[in-house]
Formats: sequence, C-alpha cells, structure tokens
Amino acid sequence: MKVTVKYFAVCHEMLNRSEEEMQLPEGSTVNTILKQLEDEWPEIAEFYEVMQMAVNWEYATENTELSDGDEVALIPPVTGGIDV
Amino acid sequence: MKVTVKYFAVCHEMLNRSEEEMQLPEGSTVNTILKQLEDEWPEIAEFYEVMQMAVNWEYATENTELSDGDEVALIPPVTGGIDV
Amino acid sequence: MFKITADTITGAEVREAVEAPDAGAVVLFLGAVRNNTDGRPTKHLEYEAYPPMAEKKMAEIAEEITDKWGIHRVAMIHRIGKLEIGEVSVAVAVASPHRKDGFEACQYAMDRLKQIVPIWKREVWVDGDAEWVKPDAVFFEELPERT
Amino acid sequence: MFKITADTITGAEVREAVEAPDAGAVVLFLGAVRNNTDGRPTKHLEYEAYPPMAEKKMAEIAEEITDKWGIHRVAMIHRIGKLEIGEVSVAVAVASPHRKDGFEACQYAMDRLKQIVPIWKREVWVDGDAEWVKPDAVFFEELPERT
Repeated sequence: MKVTVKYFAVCHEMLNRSEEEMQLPEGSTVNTILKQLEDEWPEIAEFYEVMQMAVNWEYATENTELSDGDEVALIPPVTGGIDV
Repeated sequence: MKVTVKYFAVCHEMLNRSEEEMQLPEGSTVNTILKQLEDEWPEIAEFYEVMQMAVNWEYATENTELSDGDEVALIPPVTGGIDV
Repeated sequence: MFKITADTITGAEVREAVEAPDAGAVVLFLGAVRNNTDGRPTKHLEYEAYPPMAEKKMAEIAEEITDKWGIHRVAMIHRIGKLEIGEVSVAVAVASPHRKDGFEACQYAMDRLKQIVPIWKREVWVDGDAEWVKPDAVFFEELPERT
Repeated sequence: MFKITADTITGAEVREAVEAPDAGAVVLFLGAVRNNTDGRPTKHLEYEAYPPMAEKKMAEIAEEITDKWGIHRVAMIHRIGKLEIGEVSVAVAVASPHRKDGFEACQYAMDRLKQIVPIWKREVWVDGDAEWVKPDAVFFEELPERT
C-alpha cells in the first residue's frame, strides 16, 4: 500500500523535506514509518518521545494500523497561538 | 452657598428635571438636599435606601459636608455595560 | 482611553488605544444590544450616563487593574443615547504580556464597570412598555404616581 | 469559521463570524507578535501549520465549548508565514448570551488551541539565531548535526 507522510517544523527541517510517499507492506502501522525514518537518520528516534503522530488528520499512536491512501503526519510539540 | 444638583435615570424622570441649582445654608450636608427633595416629593424617600450620592464625581454619604460650588448627584443603581 | 460617547462603537477605538509592541495578548469585550431579555422581545435600549464621573470611575478601574496585575493598558468606552438591536453599548480592551492576566483583567473591568460607573439603561420593549433596569432585577418597575 | 490563513488578521473576521442578535457578549482574543521574549529582542516570527488538521481541531474545540457552555458561536483564525512585530498571529471570538461564559470559553479555546492544533512557531531573534519553540521551553534549541 502507499501512504503520504508529512513532516512539519523541526521534522521538516531535520529530514529536509515536507512530504513524501511511502510504499509499505500490508499490515503496516505508524511504527513501520518511524522505524524506516530511524534507519535513514538514527538521531530522529530520540525525539519520538515528545512527538505525536496523526493519521488522516487525527492523532494516532504508533500502533495505529494503516490503509492504502492514508495521510500520516509527524507532529512535533505544537505552539499554536502565541507564547503568552 | 450654592451647589448644583444632578438627577439621572429614574430620579431624572421622577423629579422631571436633570439638574438644578440649590441655595443652601452654611454647614449643609448631602442630607440637607435629600430632605429638601423629600419635602417636594415624599415618595422619593423610599428610594434613598438603594440610591447612592456623589459629590464632585466621587461617591459620598449623606453626612458629607458641602462647599460652595459643589456638584452633587443622586445615583440610582447603575447598570453600566450590559445585562449579560 | 476612558470615554462616554454618543457615537457608534466599533471596538477598534479601544483596541488601538491599548496596542503596544511588548503586549502580545489583547482581550476585547464587546457588549451588544440583544433582541430579547429573558425571552421578552426588546425594541431598543436607551443609555444615560453621568459622563465626567463615569470617565473618572473608568480610570479608577484601570488603576485597580494596574495594582492587581501590573497591567497598564486598559481602555473603556460606553455609548449613551438610543441603541438599536445589535449595536455595541460597551467595549473594554486590555493588552498584557500574558493572556491569562488579560482575560482576568478584562472580566474584572466589566464587573467593576457595572458596579461603580454611573451609567443607566432603559429597556424599551416591543410590547410598548419601558423601564429603567438594574443588574439582576428590574429597578423601579412601576414608578409611584406623582402626588 | 475555523481557518488557517496567510493573510493579515484584523479580528473583524472572527467577530463578524460570531455576531448574532441574541448574543449580547462577544469576547475576542488577539495574539500579536511581541518585540521580545523574556527580554531577548525578536526580529520576526514564522508560523507553519498543518492546515486541514488544524482547521479540523479548531472545529473540535468549538464542539467542546458547545458541550461545556452551550455556546454555539465560536470562530478561530491563525496566520502562517512570516509575521512582523505587532502583527496578529491568532484571533478567537466567542459570542454568548452571558459574559462570564464567554470569557471562560474564549480562554478555554486559547488553551486548547495551544494543546491540540498543529501549528508551530519559529522565533527569529535580532541577534541572528532562530529556533522552533514550544510552550514554556525552547524545543530542539540545537538540532543535532546530520550524520
């Protein structure tokens, strides 16, 4: 199956891209993506603890199962609004 | 001495005037004015309990002493802003 | 800016009066004339004020806010005269470095405004009656007849 | 109205979106770019968002407010891109029959917005540094070098 993965803010900067398509085996979860990213850039794993993931515009866990066409996003801590 | 007395809202309506000048004896207090108004219109006294008085734009009591040129106001319960 | 006005209030007056480059949070309250009170249809409202004392009391509320929260940027404006449904009767703006303080201070300003600022509201109902109102209760619902 | 925009925010958009003849109280919050953070001078800010999810989460916050206070009129807009000092980054408006609920709901909206709406802020300092920030702490102040 094919999913779209989106990167924002610091993730965008770290990975040097904002979006990509990934071909994943059937039965993949969010964790499958996290592992692939870790293979590419090991340091990203140390930030997983403070990050959230989203599938189809909804917060998800690393165990959330994926389907063909899903949109997955890595969500670093949000700062919506202002710092006041 | 001569003072200006101002009436607002329901007082304005009751007394049918918004402002008048009063000649008062030396040593007069806010109470002197209240008594004069009561002489003119006895029913006003039953509202004194819920009213406040002001002298020179500051809340005052009936015992506040008056001086020549003072501006005195009868202040019915205020409703500043909105009822929400 | 502390003002009693007969002109239309947009909210921009108070907002512009409090803006500052070091104040990230602006809380603005606008009170508008509702089309009903407790279900009884309102035709329009009339506000009367004692302008010099009202503006003095508004400035005192701002001083209280400075004492309580260290906030220096507060503006209040209240309209007088006849107001149609939907028109703004009162606007309060507070600018502060932190939003929590701004919300508290703006709410405080409105509470105090209704307590100590000499402004009165006369509600004119669609059914033809009219009365001076006070918070939470109708004040002098029936005036005693003049004897 | 729940919107991510690259255009200037005036506050009028959200206010107009919530106005109603039966809503006497409008509480409006505006967040603007400050000229400093904890005393360190700010050059400008950059905001990035995940627009479709951000707008969905804003709508969910409005539903939470309806559940908690019975308020149906909530609007939120957040700007993205580069913002200069003094420009508005976020505006939230709540219209309600009673002002106390309006203040509470508007404050709640801002709190939740900072918790669940995917929007990120990059602070560019006058001294030349820049960093992605998170509430209460600098997030990833120094990115690890790519190996």
